[in-house]
Amino acid sequence: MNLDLLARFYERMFLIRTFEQTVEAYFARGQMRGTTHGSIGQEAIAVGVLSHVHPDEDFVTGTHRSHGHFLALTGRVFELASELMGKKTGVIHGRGGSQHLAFGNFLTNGITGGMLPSAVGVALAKKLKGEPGVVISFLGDGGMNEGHTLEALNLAGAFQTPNIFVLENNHYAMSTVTERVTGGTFESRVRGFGLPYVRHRALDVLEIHRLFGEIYQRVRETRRPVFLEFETYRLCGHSKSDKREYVVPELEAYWRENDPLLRARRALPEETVREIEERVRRQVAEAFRRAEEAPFPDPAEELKPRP
Amino acid sequence: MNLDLLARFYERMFLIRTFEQTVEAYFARGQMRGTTHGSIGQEAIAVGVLSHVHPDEDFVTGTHRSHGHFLALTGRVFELASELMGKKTGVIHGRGGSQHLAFGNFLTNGITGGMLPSAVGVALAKKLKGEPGVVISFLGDGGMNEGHTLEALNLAGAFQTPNIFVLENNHYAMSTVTERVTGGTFESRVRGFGLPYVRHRALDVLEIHRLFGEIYQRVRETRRPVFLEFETYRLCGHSKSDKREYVVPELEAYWRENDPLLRARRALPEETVREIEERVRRQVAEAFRRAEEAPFPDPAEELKPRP
Amino acid sequence: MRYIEHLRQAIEDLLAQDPTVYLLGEDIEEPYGGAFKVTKGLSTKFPGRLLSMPMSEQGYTGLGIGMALAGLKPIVEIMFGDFVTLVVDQVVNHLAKFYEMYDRPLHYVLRTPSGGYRGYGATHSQSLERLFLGIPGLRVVAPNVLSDPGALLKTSVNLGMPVIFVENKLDYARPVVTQGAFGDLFVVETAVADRFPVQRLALPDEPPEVSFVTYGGVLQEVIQAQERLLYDHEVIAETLVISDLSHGRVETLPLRGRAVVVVEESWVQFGWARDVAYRIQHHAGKPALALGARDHYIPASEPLERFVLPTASRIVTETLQFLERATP
Amino acid sequence: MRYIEHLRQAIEDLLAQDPTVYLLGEDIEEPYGGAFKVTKGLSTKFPGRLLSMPMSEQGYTGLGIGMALAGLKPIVEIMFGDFVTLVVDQVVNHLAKFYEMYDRPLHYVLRTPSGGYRGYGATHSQSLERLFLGIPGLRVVAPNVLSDPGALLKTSVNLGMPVIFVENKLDYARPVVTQGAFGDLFVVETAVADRFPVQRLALPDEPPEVSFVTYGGVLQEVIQAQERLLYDHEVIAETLVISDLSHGRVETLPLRGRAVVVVEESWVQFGWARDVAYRIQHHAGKPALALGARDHYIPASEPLERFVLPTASRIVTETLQFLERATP
Ligand SMILES: Cc1ncc(C[n+]2csc(CCOP(=O)(O)OP(=O)(O)O)c2C)c(N)n1
Ligand SMILES: Cc1ncc(C[n+]2csc(CCOP(=O)(O)OP(=O)(O)O)c2C)c(N)n1
Ligand SMILES: [Mg+2]
Ligand SMILES: [Mg+2]
Repeated sequence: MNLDLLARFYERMFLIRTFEQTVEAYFARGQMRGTTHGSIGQEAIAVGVLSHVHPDEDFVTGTHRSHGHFLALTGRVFELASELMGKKTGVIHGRGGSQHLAFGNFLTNGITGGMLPSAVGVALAKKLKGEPGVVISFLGDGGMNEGHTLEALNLAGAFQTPNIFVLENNHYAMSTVTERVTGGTFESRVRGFGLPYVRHRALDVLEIHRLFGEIYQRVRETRRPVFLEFETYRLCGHSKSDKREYVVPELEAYWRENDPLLRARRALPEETVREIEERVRRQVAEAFRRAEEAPFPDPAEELKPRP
Repeated sequence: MNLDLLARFYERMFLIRTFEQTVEAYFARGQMRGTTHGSIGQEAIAVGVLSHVHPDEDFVTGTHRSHGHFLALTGRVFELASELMGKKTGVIHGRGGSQHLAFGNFLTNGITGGMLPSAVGVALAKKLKGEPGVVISFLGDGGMNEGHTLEALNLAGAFQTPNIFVLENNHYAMSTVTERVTGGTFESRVRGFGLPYVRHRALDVLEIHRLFGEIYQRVRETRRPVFLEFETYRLCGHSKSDKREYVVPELEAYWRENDPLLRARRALPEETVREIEERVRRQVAEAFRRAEEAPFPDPAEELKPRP
Repeated sequence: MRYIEHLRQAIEDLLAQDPTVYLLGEDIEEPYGGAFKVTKGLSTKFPGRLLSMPMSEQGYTGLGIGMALAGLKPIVEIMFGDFVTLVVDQVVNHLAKFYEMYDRPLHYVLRTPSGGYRGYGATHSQSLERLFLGIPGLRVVAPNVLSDPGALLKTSVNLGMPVIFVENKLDYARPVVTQGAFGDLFVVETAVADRFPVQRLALPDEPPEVSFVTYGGVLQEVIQAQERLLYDHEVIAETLVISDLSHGRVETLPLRGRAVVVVEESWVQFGWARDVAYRIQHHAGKPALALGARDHYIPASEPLERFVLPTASRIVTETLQFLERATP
Repeated sequence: MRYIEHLRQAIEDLLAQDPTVYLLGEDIEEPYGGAFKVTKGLSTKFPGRLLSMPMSEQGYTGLGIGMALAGLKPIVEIMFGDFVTLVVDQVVNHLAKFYEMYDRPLHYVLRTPSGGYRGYGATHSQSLERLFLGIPGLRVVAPNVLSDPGALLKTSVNLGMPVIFVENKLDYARPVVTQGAFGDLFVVETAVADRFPVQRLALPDEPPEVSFVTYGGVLQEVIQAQERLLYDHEVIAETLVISDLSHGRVETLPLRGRAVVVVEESWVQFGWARDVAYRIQHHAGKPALALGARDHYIPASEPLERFVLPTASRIVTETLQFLERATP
């Protein structure tokens, strides 16, 4: 096992979790407006997958639940905290909020699955222009039943674009157990759109990193799409106000026990863990403090009259 | 072979073809307004499938190309000709035209695949109310890539509704060879929505009748959906103005040779064929003549002020 | 009783009294009871009558259309009004057409919570009922805190014509007052008695100089403007709040002000307010100003959001300017 | 040159001069060249630049958005304007938001043929560009037979802001006249010089009593009305035809009539015309009437369709009545 790599990944995972917990605390104290979707429990996917990205060449699309993706990609805690507080120092100056992030080649939006047609378009553009790089798109199990998602999969299959679809199947869409409202299997329908399909239980960040690395290389070379389903679990509420009364006890128990963050933690020397956690806690606290003090944006600057 | 049944089916198929040819002639002479989509070559499916329907119990949804479905179901040539001419004696008094028909439990619309969510809803209502009957829905290969179609298939799979989806795969969407813009296979994606899938090459109307009869009984009994794909072919233009420059020569040759209408015709005694064709030609000519003479609808009667 | 309780009670009554009523939507069953808790508790009381849907707005909007064609009365919930963008085809090219072209009485209500001022950002704050205004065969209805949301919902379900029923997220928690005293100052009365009434909020005795016309959740900002106009500027205003957005006969509204300000939460350009103002000018012959959101997406950050959406203070300022311009 | 030839030539120029321009749509390649033949011949001349799409309007509208995000200039064709119902979410919640909220210059044109009077029935005759009017971050542009459709398309493709480009099915076959004599009677001139100009059709010398304001294909009915008013009623009219529907500054239109009649093909309630009329009344201080389709789906049968859609004869009648009412 590569302990250095694991320590690096653990630090990023712990950063995400600490960030999400801090956000929960802010909301609980009424210090944040709007809404938020945390990614506690799913950090290993964001970190393992996005460790491979070439930010200038590749393009990444996120979802409504993309704090983790953003932090895995950029590490910019202060900008994200600022964005959630609606501050001028935010990722897009507070214009977007938790669900609407844009940073270089990374975009998210609040319509579940709605980014996927664009993601295929970016990949098609790469193909047409003969540019390198791939498009990595996160999506949820719930979003798998949306028409735009299914149409996007068909387009990727028909035009054989360099897309990697990363399904974070955490079993729930909000409170709905997705399986109960879904016909058939994701595997068969994905294959039915002409995409190769891989499934993996997302327990081990190094394993995720290794697996995704293979797929990433393959898509970079073949310029053809792959669909990758991660079994995962959200160990927090869907959004700020969710009491989680709907959880399936067996699922909950399994994933509490197999939290990928704790697994990574257990594999590292205690000393390393302590150092990392202290550093990250300081970093996050500091970032939120600075964000609190940052100014609000000025409408006159952010919102220009129409052309 | 049941010659009586075949003669009956042949008569209906020949009625549809004669109707479509007459419509083509009217358009060519500039005697009809609007547009029209003929079903020449596909008559055996309409006739074989709809020979089973109980008009009061079952529900049927058509497409933009539903003259054949309507005639197979009702035999009402005069009303359909009137509808196409915009006459008061039309199926819905000329309000709808070729693509917008409604007659009892039979509805069509001009948005390809757009009727399918409704079709699942009617079937769900039957299930909820404990009523007998099934819902039979026609769709095209092109329409298989629309989001609403795919969402409807998922809903039918998830709620296990008594739907029979009848895909008339004539290989083209307008001028597009559907296969070239479609990822994967219809079979795999349909199964991926939790629906059993059956494929059949639609050459023989008696065989279609037999096969559909089995499926029909099964769905009536199990109250669960089935998806049935017919390989077929359109031996006419997509719409009134189509010069058919896009046809794939091998497909064209195969289906010219295997026109199901001619196959049925060859299997019948010459005398029977002559009698049927004469009768049908008279019937159609008479219906169009009467439709020409029929009055136009009155806006004051058809379009009431809003409530 | 709060707005949400009126709605919940009405849905409960409908389910209890009419076995053909069904609810469709995402997460509407227990233990969630809907993203805004409107259906909380109901799936336990009425097993099988609330159908939790997959994330498939087009699909289940159409599913409801089929149920309506089969004689049921579906109430379909779209979780946020912003997502009606996904169902425009099913509603405009199917539901509305079946109703009028195929001449089928359809009982169909599409409920959706709309509106901003909450920092939810660009795809969770819009008032997109505008997409359905003016489409033949559809009725757009919006309750408010002066009109009983439950009664409006019952009327909509039994109308026999498809209804887009626009609720407001912030109104859910507010109390509803349909007659009598409202706060210390104002009185509520029915200005136009109708299945979808027009309610008036006014001072008990004094005749108003200006009439506000509005609908839905932005009423809150209008009421504040009405107060500030009185206290800070000694301008007396009344407010008429409309619940039938598409078919309400604004031509004959009993307007008592000499000038009219029509306020909507959505973008003012090509919106509801300008249409209403146009009709008031033509038919009542009174000068009418339309106010609404500025021409920008709705940002998340509070000062930006409040710059874009109409606020009490902007309503006050623009009303005063308008009164000056419109002085005879 | 006919309207369709202007468009085809412009697309050809764009493809030839700018390698980032791509066309997406159903059946746009040879031998079909598009349902209305706008792209006829182009896929042979520019291999790989026209991408025939599956029937998947949501999907490929979004595909184009991604291409635009990646710096290309897609021109997306939706075969009939009625089907834009399917892409409202991609356009409103994605394209428009990316452009303004994410502050990305996007070159994106969605072309679609609109309009009725052809007996195609309820789902193939609508003018649904109204769905996009007033949505921030979108521009709605419509050519007409007095404004060069090709020039407008080129401007739209290079604007850096998403454009919904609404063509008219019946206009395709009509000749375009942008300056000088139009028929025996009228003269065309540019009333407002702009990237998206306003064109005027008028008698050469006589000042008009009434000004029509309109856009797109219904101009045909307006011109007929203009003729009949002159011949049958001795009323002189001019017509101003707008090409920038969403952003055109109608507040400052050089209107020469004492009264204004705004005509659109779509349903008059909550439509473009009433918004324009509202603004003209407020800013130009002239009485302005809005006319459009009646409140019904568009039927196939000719007498029914012509009852619903605005016709020259209805325009004449209502204009005369309005002039009478609006006489000072
Ligand atoms: C089109 C659309 N429908 C509904 C919602 C409301 N909503 C936000 S997240 C969510 C559940 C998403 O489930 P999934 O796709 O599995 O992602 P997860 O939340 O589990 O990460 C819902 C219903 C939305 N944002 N967009
Ligand atoms: C949503 C939508 N997109 C496009 C069209 C235009 N159109 C009508 S029929 C057709 C092709 C349909 O192909 P298919 O589904 O295979 O049916 P077929 O015509 O072969 O019977 C197209 C593109 C439409 N009517 N509706
Ligand atoms: Mg999920
Ligand atoms: Mg086909």
